[in-house]
Amino acid sequence: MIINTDSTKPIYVQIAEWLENEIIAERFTDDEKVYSQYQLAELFNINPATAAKGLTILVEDKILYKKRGLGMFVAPEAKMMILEKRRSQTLTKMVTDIVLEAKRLSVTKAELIQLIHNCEVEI
Amino acid sequence: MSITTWMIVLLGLLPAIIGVSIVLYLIKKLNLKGKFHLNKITTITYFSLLIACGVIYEIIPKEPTVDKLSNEQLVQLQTENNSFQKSLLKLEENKLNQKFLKEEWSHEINGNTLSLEYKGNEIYSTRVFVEWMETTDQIIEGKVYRSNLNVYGLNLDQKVPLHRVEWTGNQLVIHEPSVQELSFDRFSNRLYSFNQVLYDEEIRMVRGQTYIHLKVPKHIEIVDPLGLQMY
Amino acid sequence: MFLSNSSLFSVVKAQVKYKINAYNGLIYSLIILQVLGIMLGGVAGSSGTSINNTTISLNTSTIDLSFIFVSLLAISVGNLITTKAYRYDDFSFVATRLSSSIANCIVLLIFSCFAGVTTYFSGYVMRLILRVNSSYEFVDSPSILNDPLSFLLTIIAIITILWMFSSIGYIAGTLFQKHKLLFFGAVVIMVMLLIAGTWVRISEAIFVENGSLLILAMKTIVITISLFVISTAISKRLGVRT
Amino acid sequence: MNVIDCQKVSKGFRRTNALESISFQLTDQKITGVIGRNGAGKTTLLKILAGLTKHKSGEVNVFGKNPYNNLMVSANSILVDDQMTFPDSLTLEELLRSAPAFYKRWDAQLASRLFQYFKLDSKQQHSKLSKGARATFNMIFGLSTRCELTMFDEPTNGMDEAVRTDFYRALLKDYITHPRSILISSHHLAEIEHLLEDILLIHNGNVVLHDSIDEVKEFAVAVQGPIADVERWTAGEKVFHSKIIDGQRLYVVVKNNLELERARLEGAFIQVLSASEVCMYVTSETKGGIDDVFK
Repeated sequence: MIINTDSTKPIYVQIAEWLENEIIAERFTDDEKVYSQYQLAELFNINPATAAKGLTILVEDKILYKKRGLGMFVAPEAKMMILEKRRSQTLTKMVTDIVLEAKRLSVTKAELIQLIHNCEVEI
Repeated sequence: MSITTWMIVLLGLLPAIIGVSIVLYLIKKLNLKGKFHLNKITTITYFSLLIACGVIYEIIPKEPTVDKLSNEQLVQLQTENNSFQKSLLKLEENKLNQKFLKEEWSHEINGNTLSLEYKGNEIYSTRVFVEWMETTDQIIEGKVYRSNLNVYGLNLDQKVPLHRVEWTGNQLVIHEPSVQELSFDRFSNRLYSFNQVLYDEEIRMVRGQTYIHLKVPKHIEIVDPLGLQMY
Repeated sequence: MFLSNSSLFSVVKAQVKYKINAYNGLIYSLIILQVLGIMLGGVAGSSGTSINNTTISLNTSTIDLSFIFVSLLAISVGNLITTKAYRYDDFSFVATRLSSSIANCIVLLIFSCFAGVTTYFSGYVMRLILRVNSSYEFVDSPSILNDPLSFLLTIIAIITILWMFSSIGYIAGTLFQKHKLLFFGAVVIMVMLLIAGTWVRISEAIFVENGSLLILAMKTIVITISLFVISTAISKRLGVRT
Repeated sequence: MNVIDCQKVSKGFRRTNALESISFQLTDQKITGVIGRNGAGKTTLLKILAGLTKHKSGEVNVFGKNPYNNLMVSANSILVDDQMTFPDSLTLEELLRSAPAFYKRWDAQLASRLFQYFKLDSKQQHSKLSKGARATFNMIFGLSTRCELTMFDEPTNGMDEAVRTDFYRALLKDYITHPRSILISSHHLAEIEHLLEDILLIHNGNVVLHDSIDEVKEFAVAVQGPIADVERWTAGEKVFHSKIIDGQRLYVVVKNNLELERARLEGAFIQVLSASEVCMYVTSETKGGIDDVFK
């Protein structure tokens, strides 16, 4: 992956996403050590502090855990958590779009809920 | 301040300004071309060459053709000259420094006149002292002296020829030596620029003179058109 | 954070070493001027007299011309190393204006020593050449061994005077760098003094009324050091790479 | 201790004020980009920090000392710029060899490796180098000093694309193995953005922004929509840039805030900007930019 500095996403988000993809692809398995901030910096030609930020996001999301003095490790069930996260995020985003569209088309909240109900029944 | 003064100052400074600019130009030209190692080698070579010259010069055998005297020695010579002349004036023959004696003769003349003649330009380089003798014979005794001759500390007693004294009948002719040139080279480790400033004023010359001491019988008359006679 | 602590001494030492390496191309100027001095000059004093129809002339050869040339070089070099390019060079490495000035002062002293000794010994090249070439009679001159004290004092005097000349060039250059008007002002004052005769009196007081080379050397050293101190004080406020 | 501490630093040249009132602190071992337009005062600031020029007022502390004429600061800092000169009497090789006497932490191995990699001629003189080669040599020199405060002023001027890339890579790798405070000035942020941790944005002799690169990126956003709507959404906000597109739609760059999220819900087209775009808009002189000229 080449880091795209012109992308709307900050570099550290791109780093975090790349690591998540690696975990999903099972290139890192549970409790395995992942790249350090310096290795990431070298790998992507970025500032180590930026790389560290990317790692921190994943630690905050409990996808990685820190072992003092040893580095970052993939948390058990990390892959599941990532998939879960992405799923919820994607869904939220879709719902937002639906709500926005509904607003533009002057569809009320009740009507929208009704639509969802109908959909569910059909499926 | 007049314009001329300014012009003089400017003209005076001109050589210095030209000198400095030439040197500056040289430095700029040469300094930039240098290569470190070459420069180092050049420096060492040049330095050792100069020192070698110094050493070679100092160790090669030197046989000075002319003695160089020190200041004290020159003062000594001058004193000798002075006291010689004093003694001669008083005609105290026993006190005369015999190392100045160059010639001694006696001559018999006919008649009662003795004429003195000088052939040359520097009449005053010779002085004739006459001592009157209580005698009736016709013999004239003469002694030729020359006092210490030292120029710039060089002992030139042997280099500068003596006057030639010659009798033709009753005439004593003093011939000046023929024209000749003597040139010397010397070095000074002192800077000439400092010389006037710092080093003691040297006695630079001890000009020796030729003295002719004549013992003449009383009845003889001396014809001296040039005024060589002193006493 | 690791901060290395450099002492002024070590920085000056490094700068001196570096400057000597950097400016050692000056050797060519020195050689040219000394050779020129030997070729053109030599005879500094010639005296003649005549006794008994014998003309006697004595030519005294000294190293004066080389010395004058090298003095000009000293002024020029002192001036040159104050120029912008040379100052910039200093600050590509570790330097403060103080260390840079001290280093310049020392470098000029070292160069003066070298120039002084070579100028003195260039006289011996002249001696050898004249000894071989001279058609005249050769009068022996005092050598180092005859008069070691005079040798030593003369060399010291030459070195200190060269150093002083370089410091004159240095302060002139510094004034010029500081402000061009300042430089011209100094020149005008000098010329005024020259015209008024005060300058001659001052230099007489300094250089003539000595009596010994040692006192001359001492005075020269004091003047040189004060000139360098003034230059340093002036250059302290001089910007680099502005 | 802060590596750099500037308090209301000003510096003027003759009539213009190169620096008006610069205040910022730099903490340990970061790569900071000094960004600004031409003439913003970047070079002057770096020269003051390196102790080459004296500031007029305010207080500058580098390693806790006033850098002007300070030996300790000089020994621990280096400014690499295109005004760097070396004597012509020394070859490049000799220059590199004289450096360790000055810089205690000089890495001769790094210097000679980089020297060989960039194929510089060791017998060459510094002033005879082409502009790019000179910049490369200066960069090698600057990196090898391993100074605690290493400053590059427009280091890639004259370098070709490949060398630039290599240079930034070399800088980063050396920084990872030997962390130290590095300041890089550039008016071309996009090129160095990925290297930076912080950005110091200077405009007209003042510090406009001093933040981490990601904060800078989020500092401003572009909002686009019908003129009336956009004006309503961005009322009271600081507008850095605005232009009207095809007579009906307005494009503005404003300071980012949470209320814009509501605007998005109302149908605003909100665009995230890159860091260099943010810097450009924040430091632009006119709101309309070049388009104003063609009105």
